[in-house]
Amino acid sequence: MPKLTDLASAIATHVHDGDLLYLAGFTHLIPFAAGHEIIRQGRRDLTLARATPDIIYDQMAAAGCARKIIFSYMGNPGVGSLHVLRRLVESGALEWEEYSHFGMITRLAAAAAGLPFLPLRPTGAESLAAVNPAYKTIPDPYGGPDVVALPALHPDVAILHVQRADVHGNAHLWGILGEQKEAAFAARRVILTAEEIVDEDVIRRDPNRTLIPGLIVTAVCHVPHAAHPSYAQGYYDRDNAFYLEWDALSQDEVRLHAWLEEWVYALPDRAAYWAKLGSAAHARLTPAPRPSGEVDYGGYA
Amino acid sequence: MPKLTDLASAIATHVHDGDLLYLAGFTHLIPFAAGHEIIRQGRRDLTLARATPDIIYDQMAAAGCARKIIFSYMGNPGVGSLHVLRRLVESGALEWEEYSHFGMITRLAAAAAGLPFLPLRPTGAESLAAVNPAYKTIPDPYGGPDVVALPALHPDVAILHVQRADVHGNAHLWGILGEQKEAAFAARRVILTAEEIVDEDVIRRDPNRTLIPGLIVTAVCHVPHAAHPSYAQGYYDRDNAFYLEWDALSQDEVRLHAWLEEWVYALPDRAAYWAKLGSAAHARLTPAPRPSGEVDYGGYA
Amino acid sequence: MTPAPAYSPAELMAVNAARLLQDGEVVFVGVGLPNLACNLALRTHAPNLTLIYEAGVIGARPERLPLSIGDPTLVTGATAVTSMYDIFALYLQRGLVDVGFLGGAQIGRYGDINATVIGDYAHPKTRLPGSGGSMEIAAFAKRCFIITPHQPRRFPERVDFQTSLGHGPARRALPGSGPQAVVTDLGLLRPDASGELVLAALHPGITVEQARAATGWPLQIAPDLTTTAAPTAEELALLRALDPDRIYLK
Amino acid sequence: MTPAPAYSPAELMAVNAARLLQDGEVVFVGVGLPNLACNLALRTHAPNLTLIYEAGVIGARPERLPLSIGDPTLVTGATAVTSMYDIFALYLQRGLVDVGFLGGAQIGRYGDINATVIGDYAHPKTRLPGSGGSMEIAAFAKRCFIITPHQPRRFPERVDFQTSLGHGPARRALPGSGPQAVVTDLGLLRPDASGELVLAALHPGITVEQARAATGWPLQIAPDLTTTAAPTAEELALLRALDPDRIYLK
Repeated sequence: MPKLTDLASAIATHVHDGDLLYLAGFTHLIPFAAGHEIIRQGRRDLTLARATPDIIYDQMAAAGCARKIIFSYMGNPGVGSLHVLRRLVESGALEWEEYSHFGMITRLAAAAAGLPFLPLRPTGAESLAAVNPAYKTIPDPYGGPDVVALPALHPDVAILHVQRADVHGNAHLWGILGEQKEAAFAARRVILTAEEIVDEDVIRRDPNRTLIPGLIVTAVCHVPHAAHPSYAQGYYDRDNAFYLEWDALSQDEVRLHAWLEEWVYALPDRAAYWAKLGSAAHARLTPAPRPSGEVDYGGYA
Repeated sequence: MPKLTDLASAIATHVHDGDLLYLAGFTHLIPFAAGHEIIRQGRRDLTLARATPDIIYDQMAAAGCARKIIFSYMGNPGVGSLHVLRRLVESGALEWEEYSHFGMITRLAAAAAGLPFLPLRPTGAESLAAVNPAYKTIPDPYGGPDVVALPALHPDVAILHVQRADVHGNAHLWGILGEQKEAAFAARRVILTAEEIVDEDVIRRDPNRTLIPGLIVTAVCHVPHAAHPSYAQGYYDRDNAFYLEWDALSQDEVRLHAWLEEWVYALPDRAAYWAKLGSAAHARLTPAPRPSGEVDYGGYA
Repeated sequence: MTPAPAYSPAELMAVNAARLLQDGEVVFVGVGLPNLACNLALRTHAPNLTLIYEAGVIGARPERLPLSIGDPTLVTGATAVTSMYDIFALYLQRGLVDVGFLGGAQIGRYGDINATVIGDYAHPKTRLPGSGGSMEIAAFAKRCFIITPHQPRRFPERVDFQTSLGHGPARRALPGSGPQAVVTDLGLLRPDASGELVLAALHPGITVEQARAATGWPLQIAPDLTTTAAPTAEELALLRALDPDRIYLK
Repeated sequence: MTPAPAYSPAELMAVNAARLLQDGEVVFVGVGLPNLACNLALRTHAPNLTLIYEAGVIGARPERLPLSIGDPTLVTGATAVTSMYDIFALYLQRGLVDVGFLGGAQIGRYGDINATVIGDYAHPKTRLPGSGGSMEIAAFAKRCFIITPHQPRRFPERVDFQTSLGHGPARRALPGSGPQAVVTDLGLLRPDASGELVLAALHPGITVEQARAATGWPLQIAPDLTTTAAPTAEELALLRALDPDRIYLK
């Protein structure tokens, strides 16, 4: 069944106040356009889960969407702090729940597999376990040393940006895959934004490239450039200049809210955002071609 | 470090009497050439583990290589019984240890992840658990229903056939992936046979296609057609006629040993085997081209 | 009135199995009759079925009839291919599969299935292939269907080994509802409230006595026993086009 | 004799970190100085290093210096890209990683690292980004190296929060041997038999007193205290070519 819709409708229908959201992607393919649409639609009391909150959760928290954050690395990668989240945590205005990367991803992997928990070998998490009761120690039934357990994390909604998908939500991804698959299978509802909506045949020509099957997808939306200032491998570059700019901007409440007004609230959608960025930015972010080469699946009639 | 060697040397060096072997592949890419080389070199007392023993373990057992089999489906897929293994089990001449598919693969997944065990939700395995003490029931530390645990399975050697690899053992696979990745990461030593040895650049043009990284590979061997009568997606078809023929042949001890003599012992290597199959078989097994199409990774300088 | 078309027992079973599938469902498919039944349903009343093959293939579009579950024709042109661990964990255990097909040498009175051994496990009279994925299909698929010829040796009161669980007390620990229909060449068995397989439908021209004689326990008759509709000419034509060499429809 | 070339503290640390790597090792790399150190080692004495980035990239060949660990330049031309779960489970936890690099706001007397919080956890004075992958790198990599400037506030006797374990009693439960060297701009600290970080080497021109003054506990001196060799002209040239804009070497 075709699941193609526009992003505003998908967010309006499937993202509710109080939901636990997981906007997936490790540095790569971060769904900024969906985050901005959630801000525009004024969602409140969200629990925002992400291994690496990145700038998108800083922005959503600044806009007042968040009640709680679940994370394992709350930094601006390669730059420093996420100042909005840091201020809110330091002031006690935001609840938080914290893991290491492996712990966070293990929670998603357990949920994706339909398991109540998954074990890890001990990682020296004693300090974190003292402040986070989700960490449990359980015996190895085969007589080895104890292992650590972490419980499944089931987001109400996972949002993924993908390079290309068909109208059924079958999606090809390449480049850094982060926790995309685990987050999608863990969630109750899955929203995709895609650089390109392609004919089903493009997907079917390379079925091993399909990381997300349409059968778990609730809605798929055609939103080119949805990841900026994050990136889409082969489509556009990470805008490192913006990540550096955010460091200063986000420390100044006046500039921060002016930025949200200008780049989120005042714009109807991602097309307007991308147009506003301007052709110099488009050119600066355009990579050179590096084709993958092909493989042959063979016809067996 | 280049790990390229010939198959006879790889087997001689890395496969020892008494080893636990895992020849990987679910129907696809079954490493028949390696199995035949193990027969030729007269290995004994092997424990042969495979979710689906397929014809290759029937042949290795017929040649006297096996002391024990670990499996989850001991059939000739789409045909019926594996008659050699069945006779040996029925007569008490072969030890066996049995799982369901999910149980078997879970054991490899645990080993691949460096864990002592992994949980499954209950699968109704009571009858199997009564005869296989590896099945354990453990509590869910989060208060849900009990789960089942299965212990890591670490093969001494995993053998995989792959479509293409570089001299370091970095390998691209496509088509059915079965338990290839889990078996390789679970094992202490990994031997690859490859349809093609390609320039490192072919691998690096599509890094998401790399299922097996060279860093876990012990030896890589250039052995075209190594999977016949199994198949290599895009290279040659599954020889269903042979799977049907084996059903009759393997029920007749005289024909069985004549077959081993003619097709294994009397031949020096896989090139001779493939030549002996003849051009009519080669033509019959050749698929039509079905190229995957390309993706663009982008150049970021 | 045109005369009812002639059909083989296998065709009869495939058609009746196809009719059990509902549009939009996710089906875990085996080779043989289940594969034919699913592909028939796709071409008739259930165009939005998603077919998942145990080998890790989703949305296959085979150009030929596959002999094995791992045939390359299932891969080329499929929607997705994933690993065996993912198929069992992320699809089956996660609860994404609506319907699974099961088979076995013995089906017991309460729907237990034996695909493992005839006789004693440690000293087998006949060693069968074993579970493969059928244990977890029976555990995790929301419901299961069995397709099998109706013969007394296939329907003993108790199976020699429980490869896949039916409707005994242990079923409560499993998320799936277990075997909901057994499609035979005589009719359909379904579990009653106690979980016992009872005769729910007879195929045209088959009698209750024939079904009772072919069952290894005193077969109960459902109060609403029905007669199945004969395969239509359209169903048979579509089915035969799927297996032109009559490999499974013989 | 040519005069020793001039170098910055960052260059000094990167060169000394590079020298700690042995050819053929598998190294878990972070951005910044660890990335530069690994790439320098690749180009000098350790051409067979395998570099793994936390983002899931193996054998990267970046055409530019990456700002973040997830930069697209790490992907294009790499040997393999895998998921985050696989990187942590199949590589780190499985024991495939020889060397990991760690950093943090505080390094304690026994090698504990704090990257989480200054002050009380529940009422933070300064909230830091947190563990990321550093907890499991410290747990699972066979040995770890730390690169950090030598300042008293960075070397307190006890850290405010143990993000990554050093050489306390809990280390016994972990397969990795923990921090085996701390490379600073004054010299190298190494754990003694008790696990306490002691001064093992001084960089040319640095005194024991300078190191002691920059450390928050009474710094012990290793009996075999050595002096590191100054960066060679070749090392510096290669290093500067890796960071021509001096983003990390400033």
